[in-house]
Amino acid sequence: MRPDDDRGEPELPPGPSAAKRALRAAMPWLAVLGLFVLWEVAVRAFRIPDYLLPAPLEIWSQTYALKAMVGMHTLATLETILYGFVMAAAISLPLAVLVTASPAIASAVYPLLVIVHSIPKVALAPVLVVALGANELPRIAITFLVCFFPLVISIAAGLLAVPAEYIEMCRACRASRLRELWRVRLPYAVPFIFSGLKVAITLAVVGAVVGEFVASEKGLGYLIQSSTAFFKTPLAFGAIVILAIIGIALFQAVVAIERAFFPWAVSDDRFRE
Amino acid sequence: MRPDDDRGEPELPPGPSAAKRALRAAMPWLAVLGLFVLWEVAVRAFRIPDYLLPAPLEIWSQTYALKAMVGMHTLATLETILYGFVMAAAISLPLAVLVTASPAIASAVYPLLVIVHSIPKVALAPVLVVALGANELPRIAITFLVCFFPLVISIAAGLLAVPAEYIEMCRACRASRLRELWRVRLPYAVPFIFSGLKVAITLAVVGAVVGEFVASEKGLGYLIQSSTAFFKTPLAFGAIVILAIIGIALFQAVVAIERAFFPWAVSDDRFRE
Amino acid sequence: QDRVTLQLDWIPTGEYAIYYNAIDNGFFREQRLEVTINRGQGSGDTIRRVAAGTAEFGVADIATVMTARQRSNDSRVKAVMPVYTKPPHSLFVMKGSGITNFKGLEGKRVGTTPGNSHQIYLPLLAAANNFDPNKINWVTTDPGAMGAMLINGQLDAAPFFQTHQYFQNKQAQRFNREIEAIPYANFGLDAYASTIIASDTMIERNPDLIKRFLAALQKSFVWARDNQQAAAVIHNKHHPQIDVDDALGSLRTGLTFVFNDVTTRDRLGQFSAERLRLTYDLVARTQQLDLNIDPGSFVVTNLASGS
Amino acid sequence: MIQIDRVDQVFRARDGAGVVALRDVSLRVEANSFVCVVGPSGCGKSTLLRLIAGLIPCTRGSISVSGQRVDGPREEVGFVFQKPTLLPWASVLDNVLMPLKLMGRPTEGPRGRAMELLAMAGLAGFEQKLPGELSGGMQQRVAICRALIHDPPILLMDEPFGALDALTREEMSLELLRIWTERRKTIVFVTHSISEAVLLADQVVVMSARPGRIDRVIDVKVPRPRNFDQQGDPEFQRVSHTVRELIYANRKAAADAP
Amino acid sequence: MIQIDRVDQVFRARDGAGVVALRDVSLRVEANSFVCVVGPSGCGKSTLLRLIAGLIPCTRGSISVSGQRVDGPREEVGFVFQKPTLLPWASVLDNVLMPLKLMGRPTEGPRGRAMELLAMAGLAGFEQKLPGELSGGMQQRVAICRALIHDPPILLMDEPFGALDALTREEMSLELLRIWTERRKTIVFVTHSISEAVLLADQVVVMSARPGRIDRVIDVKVPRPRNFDQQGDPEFQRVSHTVRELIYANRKAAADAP
Ligand SMILES: Nc1ncnc2c1ncn2[C@@H]1O[C@H](COP(=O)(O)OP(=O)(O)OP(=O)(O)O)[C@@H](O)[C@H]1O
Ligand SMILES: Nc1ncnc2c1ncn2[C@@H]1O[C@H](COP(=O)(O)OP(=O)(O)OP(=O)(O)O)[C@@H](O)[C@H]1O
Ligand SMILES: [Mg+2]
Ligand SMILES: [Mg+2]
Repeated sequence: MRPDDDRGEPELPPGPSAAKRALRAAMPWLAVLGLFVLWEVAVRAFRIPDYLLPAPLEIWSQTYALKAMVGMHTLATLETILYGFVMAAAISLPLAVLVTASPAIASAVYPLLVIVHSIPKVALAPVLVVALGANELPRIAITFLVCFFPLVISIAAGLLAVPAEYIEMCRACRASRLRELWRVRLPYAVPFIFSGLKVAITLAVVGAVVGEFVASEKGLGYLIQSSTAFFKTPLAFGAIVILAIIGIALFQAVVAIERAFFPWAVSDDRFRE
Repeated sequence: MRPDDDRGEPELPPGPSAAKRALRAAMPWLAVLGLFVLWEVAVRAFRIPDYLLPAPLEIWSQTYALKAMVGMHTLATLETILYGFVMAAAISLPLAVLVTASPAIASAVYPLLVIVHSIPKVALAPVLVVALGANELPRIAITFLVCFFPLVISIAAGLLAVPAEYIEMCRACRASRLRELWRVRLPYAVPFIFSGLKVAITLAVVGAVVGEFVASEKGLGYLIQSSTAFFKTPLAFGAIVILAIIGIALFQAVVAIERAFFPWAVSDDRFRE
Repeated sequence: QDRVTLQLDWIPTGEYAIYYNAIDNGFFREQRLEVTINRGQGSGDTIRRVAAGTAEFGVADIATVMTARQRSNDSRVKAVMPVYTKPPHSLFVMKGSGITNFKGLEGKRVGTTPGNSHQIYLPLLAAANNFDPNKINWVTTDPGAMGAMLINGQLDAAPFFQTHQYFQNKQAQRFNREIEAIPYANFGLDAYASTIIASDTMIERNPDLIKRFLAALQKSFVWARDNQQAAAVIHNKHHPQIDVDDALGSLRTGLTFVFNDVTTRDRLGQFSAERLRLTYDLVARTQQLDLNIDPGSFVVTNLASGS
Repeated sequence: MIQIDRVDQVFRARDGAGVVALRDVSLRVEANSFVCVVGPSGCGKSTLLRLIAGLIPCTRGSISVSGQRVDGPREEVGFVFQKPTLLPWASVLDNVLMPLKLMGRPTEGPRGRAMELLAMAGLAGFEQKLPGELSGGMQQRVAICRALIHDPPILLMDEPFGALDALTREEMSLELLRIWTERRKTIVFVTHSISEAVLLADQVVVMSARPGRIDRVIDVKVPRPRNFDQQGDPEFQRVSHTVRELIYANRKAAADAP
Repeated sequence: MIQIDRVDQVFRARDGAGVVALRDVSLRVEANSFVCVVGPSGCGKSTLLRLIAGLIPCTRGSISVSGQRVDGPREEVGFVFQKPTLLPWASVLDNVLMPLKLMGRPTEGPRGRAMELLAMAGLAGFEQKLPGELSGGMQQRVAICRALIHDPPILLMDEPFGALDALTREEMSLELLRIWTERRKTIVFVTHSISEAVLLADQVVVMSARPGRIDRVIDVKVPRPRNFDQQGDPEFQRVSHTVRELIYANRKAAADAP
């Protein structure tokens, strides 16, 4: 009937274009840039005194002037963050498994974890320093203590959220607890785990700084404290800005890992736009 | 064939006995009690110096002696915690909805939230105190800032984890975004939300203390700091213990609310024992 | 060669140049010592660390040493040498505010922090200075916010060690304001402040090590006094965040608490029984301690040579 | 009236490759007619319904409903999904009322109607149960009630009776016919039962697999009102036979292809 | 051999009330026999299979398999659930291999077998797809392959062909019969199709609803090997008719009850 009756193969609907993907990757940093511009304008417009909130450009110039030293402190903090975070990730998994093993264990263990999490780490610092020595261990321990709890809670919630039908399937196969965990519960819990990791990685940044406040000669936490003590507000804010950037970068790294290795758990793209 | 061919109605399998339920409710506090006993024994056995870690009995006697004052400080802290937490709960829901509205918004907003969360609140304190005045607002603000992030992340993860089939069902009914959210996404996200609330409530305790460290003339944070300054270590630890108990009590309250109002989201009992 | 650690009481602002130059000038090495200097978290924390053996020596306020020793059975540390023979406590006010003495504080907003010694000592000076401490309006706030709030006019006075005046004032000057200090020492607060502390165990087992350490420190105090510019440069090398100029400003003020009429009278590094008594009376009254204790029990006087 | 015009549907698989689910599909469903779709598993029946419902946009071609081009879901459509997709936290009654809630319509009045529908589906007394407390077939019946609650003029039903036993299936078929007759709806109904298709439909659409195409549209001239006694009618037999032949022939052709 | 001895099953509903799903059920399934279970929706068929599999303990009575009392799941049982319950993150192939993985057995060798099973189910070429990329019927076929992967001597199948079209259903039936004949398995098979039940079974168990009871166990004497051409046999017709009569009579009785 129609002339083009035998039309060609239908084409695939195009995926997101390269430009769009690049924009999306750049988005977080554009947002941060926007914030800085706003900040600079606000400081100038409202004449906010620099000892209170210095302008970004001034922060930049004062921080850049001491770049070697700032770099050293940044590396020290990064190290603390990573050790503490890795420790938290490694320990919270078995803890979450333990907590989900039975309601009785959960009721007994959770309060102890809550204690550790809800008391101020600053108060624990003296005990930790004496117990672990005046080296990098106390601040790694503090980082760990600050960030492990959300991980345990999220992983445990994920392990328990598995629909009954999957568990029945496992049981029908006589799967051992461990295999059930590994093959079904953990994969199912991935969105929960990553929500925990996202919280934990940013908390690790906070934890490292708190650790450096109380037990360190170096690191951005120390730099913030000492610059504040010396009334070097721009330098202190320089350290804070670096911390924020570390936080965003690590957060984005977690997001990227989730996207790369667990695409089925990232529902963003499926439902939106 | 058999004599008892017409047996009576089959009986319901019995639910968990009252004794078992009572034990379960008491479990958290038994665990805490056990911890105290262990602590007392350890302090005595290893002769841990009292300026580092006083024994529970001594903490009790010194704290109890000042019970009126300690009670006043406790109330002040509780108030800060609750205001901060309620604020966080109220604000994080719309934030999570915003963040899940589109991937572009998420990529732009998350970094800003990460900034707020990953920079040390202690460093923000001066700005907050100067901006909000030396009253209770800065410490409520700090409590809020400390605990809202895990809520946003968890709620957002939950809103996005809804299976495609439910969303399709909503779309087939031409549900508005708001109704889809209210009827489907939020109920589905309940386990995520509660995992966030559990983290947030304990973080609120930490946040209140941090807030009181920097800007308060009352509250347990103030008590810890001033007792420490005067070397009243047992009193400082008394305040810490009270904090821990507040943390556990609030955590258990969240757990109880989850059990009471969202029994379908609490999978504990279904799969275990 | 003995390896020891000196635990400071706070973050090393410029006045701490009196310690750091001993490393660069080799004063410690001369005494066969290899010293690490750690920043501190307040006198209380320093005492804990020294008592627990995490650090061999510490810098701590003698008031805290006295309090700690009575409130805790296990915090067995003593002061082995005075550093500040006068208290560095002061209140910063803005020039032109009309406040020049404590009487002028009545009805004014004065900043404080939890457990702040400025707030605790002030009532003790009331009688001598004829003012009513109850009329002072204390505002608890963040230490970091204090300076800003003062310059902003949210506080009328802020408690600071006088050593911080120089660099705070520099900021204020950029806004055409000037900070003035009302030093407690000038209004009758007679007491020791910073001291070097060591644990009882150490004092008993290794007095020689302490002697060597104190000797090196005395040399470095004197050197810093005589070479202030050079000491500030050394300090800046250890702490690049602090400009030489700021370090110098702080050091200059700090030295007035190390070297002054009291020091001249009692000789550098020596406690006098009479001033110890005054100090303890003060501490005991503010902390409700037993007044009948011999203040000599908090110090060891025979390890530092007088010079 | 539903008009499907030369529609292609291509899915992007996980590896980025395209999966052609529908190829050059055209179909016209008259207003108030009952059309059944049969075809082998995976031939694109569910995809076709989702396209009509506006749940997914077609890769090529166009679809219009009542003369309006479909570019999203419409309120006048009721959809029974292949899986029940009941909300596990809501009671059976709330699940049935869910479309009204989602549309923001009042639910107090239609409560009675929901109870009636549930009774019709043999679920009286189960209103307050949770979906997890129902058997598979009971869940499916709840899903059918849900699609009927707002009395939509167009019904898209994807194997709605798949999990029902023979008897319940027959009863539900007759109920559906009654509702269709009384309230004049347009129904597109996917089924695997040839006799069910012939019993219900004005037209049976036979699809062939990979890529999904419409093989033939067969008119069913069996007189209405229909019942199961007509299964012996020659016209019924003839249509059933034709449909069966088509399906088997397709399969043979597919098997013979290289 | 499966021996079910006076089993009651009561569920505790959300409101704490008891729901009697099975009442005084006794049944003996001989080793290597093929038993089909039919009955109205909600009569307790799935519950019965789950009891035999040891997934839930019976409220009263006892069940034994091969002479051993059932107190938990057993490796020698393969289960096809009513819903496919495929793991959404695992490929089709991995889903088929999942029982082996969960049992901690090697999966490299059985890979070939998994591919064969998938090919048998008409899913060759879909090995690397995710379950979400398959149609409903395709998912169900994957679930069948999964139950067969470890070649269990006992197969419990809950409406395994429910979502399949007539043709695929016939093909899968014949495949199942072939496997059953070659490897001598004991199969309990829930279905809603009476003709399917009669085609497959040595015995058809007819259940009645609320509370679920076994109404009658009917021996099917149609000679083996069977095929669809036997549907005209008098014995086939007789058994089908009996089953149908029973089901309809039950329904009538239920409707007549007060
Ligand atoms: N989201 C998807 N991604 C990729 N492929 C898909 C997707 N959905 C469906 N397909 C493919 O499209 C084809 C048609 O699927 P559809 O669900 O429409 O089949 P169906 O006719 O409904 O089959 P059944 O009778 O088994 O339900 C199948 O080959 C399937 O693999
Ligand atoms: N977890 C449960 N809690 C409460 N009641 C249940 C539960 N599971 C099943 N039931 C009830 O038990 C009865 C039997 O359910 P079952 O799933 O065994 O039926 P079925 O014969 O498989 O039905 P269908 O053919 O519809 O799948 C039903 O009335 C159902 O409501
Ligand atoms: Mg389908
Ligand atoms: Mg069933």
